[in-house]
Amino acid sequence: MEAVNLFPLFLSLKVATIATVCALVVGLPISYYLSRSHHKWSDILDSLLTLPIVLPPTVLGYYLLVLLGRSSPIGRWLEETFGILIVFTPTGAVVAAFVVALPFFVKTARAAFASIDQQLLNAARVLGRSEWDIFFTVVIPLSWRNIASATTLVFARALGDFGTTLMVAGSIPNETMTMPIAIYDALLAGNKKMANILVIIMTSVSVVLLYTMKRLEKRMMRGENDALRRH
Amino acid sequence: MEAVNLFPLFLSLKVATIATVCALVVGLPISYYLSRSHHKWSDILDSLLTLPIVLPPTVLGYYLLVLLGRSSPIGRWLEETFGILIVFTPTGAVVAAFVVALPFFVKTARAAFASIDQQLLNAARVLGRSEWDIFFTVVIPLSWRNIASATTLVFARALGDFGTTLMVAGSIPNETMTMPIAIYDALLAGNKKMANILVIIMTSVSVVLLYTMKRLEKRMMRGENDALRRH
Amino acid sequence: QPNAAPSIKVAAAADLTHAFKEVGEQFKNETGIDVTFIFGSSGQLAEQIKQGAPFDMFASANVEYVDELVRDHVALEQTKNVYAFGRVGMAVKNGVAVSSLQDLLKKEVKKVAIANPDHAPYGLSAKQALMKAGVWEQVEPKLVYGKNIADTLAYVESGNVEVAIVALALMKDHHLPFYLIDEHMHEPIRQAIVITKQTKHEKEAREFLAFLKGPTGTSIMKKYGFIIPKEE
Amino acid sequence: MLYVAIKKTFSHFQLDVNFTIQKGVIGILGPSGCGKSLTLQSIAGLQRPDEGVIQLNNHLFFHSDKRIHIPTRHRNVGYMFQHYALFPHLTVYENIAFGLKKWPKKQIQHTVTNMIENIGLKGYENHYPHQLSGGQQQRVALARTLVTQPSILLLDEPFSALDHHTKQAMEQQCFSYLQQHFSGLVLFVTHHLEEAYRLCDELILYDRGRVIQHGKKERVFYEPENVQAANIVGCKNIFSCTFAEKGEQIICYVNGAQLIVPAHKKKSGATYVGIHSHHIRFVDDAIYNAFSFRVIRAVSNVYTYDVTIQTDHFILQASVSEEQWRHMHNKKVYLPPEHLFFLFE
Amino acid sequence: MLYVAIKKTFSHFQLDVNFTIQKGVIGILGPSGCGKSLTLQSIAGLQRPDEGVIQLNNHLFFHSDKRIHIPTRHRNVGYMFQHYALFPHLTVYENIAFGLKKWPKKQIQHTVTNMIENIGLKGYENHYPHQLSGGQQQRVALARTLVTQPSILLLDEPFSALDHHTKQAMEQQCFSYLQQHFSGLVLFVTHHLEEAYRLCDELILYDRGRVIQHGKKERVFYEPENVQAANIVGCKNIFSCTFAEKGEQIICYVNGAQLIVPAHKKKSGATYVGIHSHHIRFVDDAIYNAFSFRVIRAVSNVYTYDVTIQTDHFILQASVSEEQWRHMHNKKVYLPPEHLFFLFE
Ligand SMILES: Nc1ncnc2c1ncn2[C@@H]1O[C@H](COP(=O)(O)OP(=O)(O)OP(=O)(O)O)[C@@H](O)[C@H]1O
Ligand SMILES: Nc1ncnc2c1ncn2[C@@H]1O[C@H](COP(=O)(O)OP(=O)(O)OP(=O)(O)O)[C@@H](O)[C@H]1O
Ligand code: MOO
Ligand SMILES: [Mg+2]
Ligand SMILES: [Mg+2]
Repeated sequence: MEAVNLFPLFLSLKVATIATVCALVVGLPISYYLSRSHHKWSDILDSLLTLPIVLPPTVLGYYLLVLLGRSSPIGRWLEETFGILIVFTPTGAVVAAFVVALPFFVKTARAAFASIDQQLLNAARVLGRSEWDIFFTVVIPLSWRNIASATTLVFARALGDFGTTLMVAGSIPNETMTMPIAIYDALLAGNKKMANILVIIMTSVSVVLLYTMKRLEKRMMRGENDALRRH
Repeated sequence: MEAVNLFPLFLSLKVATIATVCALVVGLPISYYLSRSHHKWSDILDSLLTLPIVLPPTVLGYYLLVLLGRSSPIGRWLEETFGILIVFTPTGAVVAAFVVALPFFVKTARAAFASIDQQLLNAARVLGRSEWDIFFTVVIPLSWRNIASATTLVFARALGDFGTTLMVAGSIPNETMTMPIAIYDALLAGNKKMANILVIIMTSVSVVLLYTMKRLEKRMMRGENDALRRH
Repeated sequence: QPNAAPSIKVAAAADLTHAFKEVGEQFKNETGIDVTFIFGSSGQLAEQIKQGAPFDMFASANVEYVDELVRDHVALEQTKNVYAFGRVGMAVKNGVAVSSLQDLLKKEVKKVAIANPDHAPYGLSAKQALMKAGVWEQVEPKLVYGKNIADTLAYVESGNVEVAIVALALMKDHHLPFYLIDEHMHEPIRQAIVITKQTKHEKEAREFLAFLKGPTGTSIMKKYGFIIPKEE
Repeated sequence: MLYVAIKKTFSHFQLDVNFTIQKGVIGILGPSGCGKSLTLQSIAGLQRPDEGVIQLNNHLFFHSDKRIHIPTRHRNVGYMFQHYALFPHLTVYENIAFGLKKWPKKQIQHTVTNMIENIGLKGYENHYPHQLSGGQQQRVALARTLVTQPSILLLDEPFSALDHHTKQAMEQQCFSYLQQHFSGLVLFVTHHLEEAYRLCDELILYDRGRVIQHGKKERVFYEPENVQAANIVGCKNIFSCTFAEKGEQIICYVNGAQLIVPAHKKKSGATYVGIHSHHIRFVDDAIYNAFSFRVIRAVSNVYTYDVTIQTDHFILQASVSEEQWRHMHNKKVYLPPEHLFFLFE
Repeated sequence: MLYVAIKKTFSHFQLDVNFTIQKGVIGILGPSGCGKSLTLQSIAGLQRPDEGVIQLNNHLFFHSDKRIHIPTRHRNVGYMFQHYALFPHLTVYENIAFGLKKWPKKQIQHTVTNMIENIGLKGYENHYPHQLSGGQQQRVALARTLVTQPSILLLDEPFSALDHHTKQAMEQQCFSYLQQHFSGLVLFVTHHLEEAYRLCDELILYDRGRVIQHGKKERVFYEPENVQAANIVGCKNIFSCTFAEKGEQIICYVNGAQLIVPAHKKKSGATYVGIHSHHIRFVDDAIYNAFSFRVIRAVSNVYTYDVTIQTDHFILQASVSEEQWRHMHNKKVYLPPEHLFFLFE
């Protein structure tokens, strides 16, 4: 039996984790802003944010490549000033996963934020807390369940991204080849057995991870489980 | 200038719509069940449902091909009994989009259901309504906002599916070639101009559609907008 | 990694998946140079190289993509080499009686898979062959298109099409019945290779090129069914 | 007939109650957190007790041994929640009509329109709960419950957030409705003593998850069993005492003072004696139970004065009318024997 | 000093109030839905009025012309919400400590622990709101507000869901706290008349979004301006009347009967006369304002009897003590002139 190269698995986990963290950091303020704003154009922004979902991943990857690539102004600036290369590096894989996963986060989190009891925010305001503070001490904890589910969604989506990562990061073995690409390659190289093994590994790792996240989420919610039930 | 074939656009819209409806019909009960159940294995089921997200779409498509294909027991049975062909037909595209989009629905809807005020369900029970009835008259309307956002998510994901659809439906021009595939083909055939035109069409149609859905959702919520605010 | 063993990255078309792996192993045995292959459809790889992908060489399934890179000044023109011709044939589902293109008209042949002729060179050849055989019109409704040539093979492997027209190079050691299509039925599939401009390993890349065209390389390529062009 | 005998244990709290009621309006009184709502929830089937039996008339709602647990919707109970639990997505009209699903359309319309008029919300049919004030919301909740003609009514502090004026109207309406249309039981949780007294026939007193007294309201009010019960019914004068029988009378010693109590009030084992503040009288003189006093504090209420007075032996809370208040000087405080009662610890 | 002069319009409702208060505890009374909560919300900055001014001491909270609208968190107001608004994700301890963010750790701990003891929830520090009963929740909400030492307290029916016993304790505690630590204003919305009377210095009466009377509590209670105000303060006897002056007295004609009222009570333009039910007396005879009667209905309350009586001219609600009740036969009902008041329509 061939040895199974586990590099893609670890790369995928690393990439997905970083992309998820980025999506949280960027997505939380955006979705909160969107949930509070009632302007028409916040709905337009919302719709625009779904573009990464409706475009074919490879095409999205192509546009990212053109936008951030080494001959693009952004890419050249980054490379010349900081020596940072995005495309065809693990960073590129993170960017791809991030772009692909962010919309899922924003959509879910926005709805969650919008359904928080306004009176609780009022209570916090009266108690002298700033909006910023309220966001972290009331809004986030109260939408914890939804944020957590959005986060697993994002993580899963980042973990599974194929087309965009393939295009932006280049599927270089032991460098930027993530698990989904490795599985695809094995399948198309006619190596079904290897493909199946990799699928099983990917599947079990994901199930275990997502299950753990779910449990953790439950644990962290402690007494809140039915917090909304009142007597 | 080349004429732009709009068949893929209409096919995509049709496929996405049907897949979304199916995801709603199948996903609502599943996610409700999951939100009520506190068994450990309901979390496992939940994690398993995320598999279509973490697996590379082409690989997922390959497994679907094997599972539902013409030489599979299921596929043969369907073909012989009903004359229904799944693979390489628009039906296949629907199946692909459905499988790919369902998990997004279930994840979001589950969290939404779980955060409904238990006391309202109690009130409905006392007023003689069955659980089934309560689901439609209380649960759904109360999680409307989240369900709607889950639905747009699902629709967008179904609209944008590429890898799985390609594999299952076979990209037959004017038959199963959806918009994402058409864009991909144009891009890789070196026809950048056509690709850009198609991307713009796809983008504007999606934005308009999703924006309309958002507005419609708002309209339907009428007074409920800040229903949770109490005096 | 200056102290590490030298290595190069070669972007190669999907049809080369099996053949190049073996070439790469032999090359390493002889020279100690590690070769990493990035397989994909020719079009996709060409696009990535244009955007600055850090590949040292590009092995396309057709020469046009190589010419494009040369035109865009991202590949070294003088290193362009057509080193082999590909062959296509029909991979047939077990139990289906097909051995010629004419057989595709049979009623029991419900679906036929080819790679997308718009951007997969092998798909284009398949189309040309079908046209030349005068069956394109009748077969077209039966066609299913793969994203690249390896995808296409998956359709027949999974039993969803009766026949797939694929690269011979993918069929070595394969269990499915395979019927070659006469090479005059389509324009030659010119497998071209080129060294990219931005490579930092031009020496090693040239070594690989030489190896590929040398006796070991050509014999491996032949083994996989490629036709080696006569030295011009 | 309602028979309740259930137990349910939480980490910090244990409910263990047992009572039977025949008919009428039964009030449940008790300090906050003593299990009143839990009891109602168990009867409605919203909580499942750990063990026990709940039976309404011939209908067995719950029986842990027989593994019977009828679902809420088949119990036909009416329940007013402490926090209204109005459906935020339904209008006033729809909220009220929610429980009438199976009725003919016309009848629903008629009944609901009527009901809305009764609760003084005509014109608000299409308002959503969040557009209503707290009291308006409560009225909708009450209407929603009454309209379904339940076979038992569970009221969890239904009037607590209503203004004085509306409260009286709602009380009146609710109870005239009950008299006309309702032969069933009403279980009525309230914190408002006067309300309980005014509206109920019987009272059940709760303390820390247990029933401590159950009986006719007058009896519960004027002859509480023990100190907790006396507290709950608002008795402010409770003294530790010893006593001795003497013919027709009992002599009771409180902190050195002697109080005469009729012999029929005797309770062996009782160690406290109590009197309601409004039973305390001021007289020129009396042979027994009268003491000179001085006023420590007086708070003016709308109708009465709450006076704290000190005798040589004890401090008393008395509730007096304005007139009595004006003529209190030089009088003695008198504790009428017929209003004294003994209490267990 | 609090100055409020604001307007706000909703589809079915218009708030347009204007009042200034100097100090003390000010009660806001009014029927449900009259805009009491809206007023408090505007003061706290949770609602933005359409126009007007709100100023607390030297601090301008809101001024529509100057475009001033200080954010809530800088107003330093204490607000008890009608529905508690406890944070469901925080424990009792954390809820109470929520407003103390900037204090030193130790002091927070000390203050909060103290507070928890005061509200009788020791041992519940780590409970979540949903594990508490309704009354326990309310106590936590009250504690959370008091602990931040706000410069004005806005209480939106803070005691409405507490049981009798706890309510008195909380009232006591709340107000002894206020006396000791609080020189600021308290605005107190309640539905409970007696509570308002007991706890407030001044009262503001609301009706349909407007202030209809504002003054010292005794005055508001015993000399309501108009019929609505009389209703709000619980006056049950209101009669349409005409009147004529006659020296030191006014003769007032109600349905054929003559009532004598002292001349200083005169209000030109008033068309109604009223008297509180507990001011009605029963006498053997009197020269004026006395009528023979018969009892139509009597309801026994805990402390009093509510009696409905009919004279030849009108129907009266009287609230009498048990003793009076026993000796009512053959007496006449007497309406003391000093307790009669005129009312505008
Ligand atoms: N899910 C739960 N977990 C833990 N304790 C609970 C739970 N539900 C209720 N309790 C406890 O049960 C006790 C009784 O609650 P219940 O709601 O019946 O009180 P109550 O008598 O209605 O009080 P109130 O008059 O304040 O509403 C409370 O002490 C509460 O803390
Ligand atoms: N967002 C809103 N839209 C429409 N009407 C509103 C809104 N908010 C409040 N109102 C109306 O304003 C009026 C006053 O409401 P408010 O909550 O101040 O009443 P309240 O005096 O506090 O009554 P309660 O004593 O019953 O709590 C109500 O009639 C209510 O219907
Ligand atoms: O570029 Mo390919 O090898 O025809 O898919
Ligand atoms: Mg309760
Ligand atoms: Mg209010």
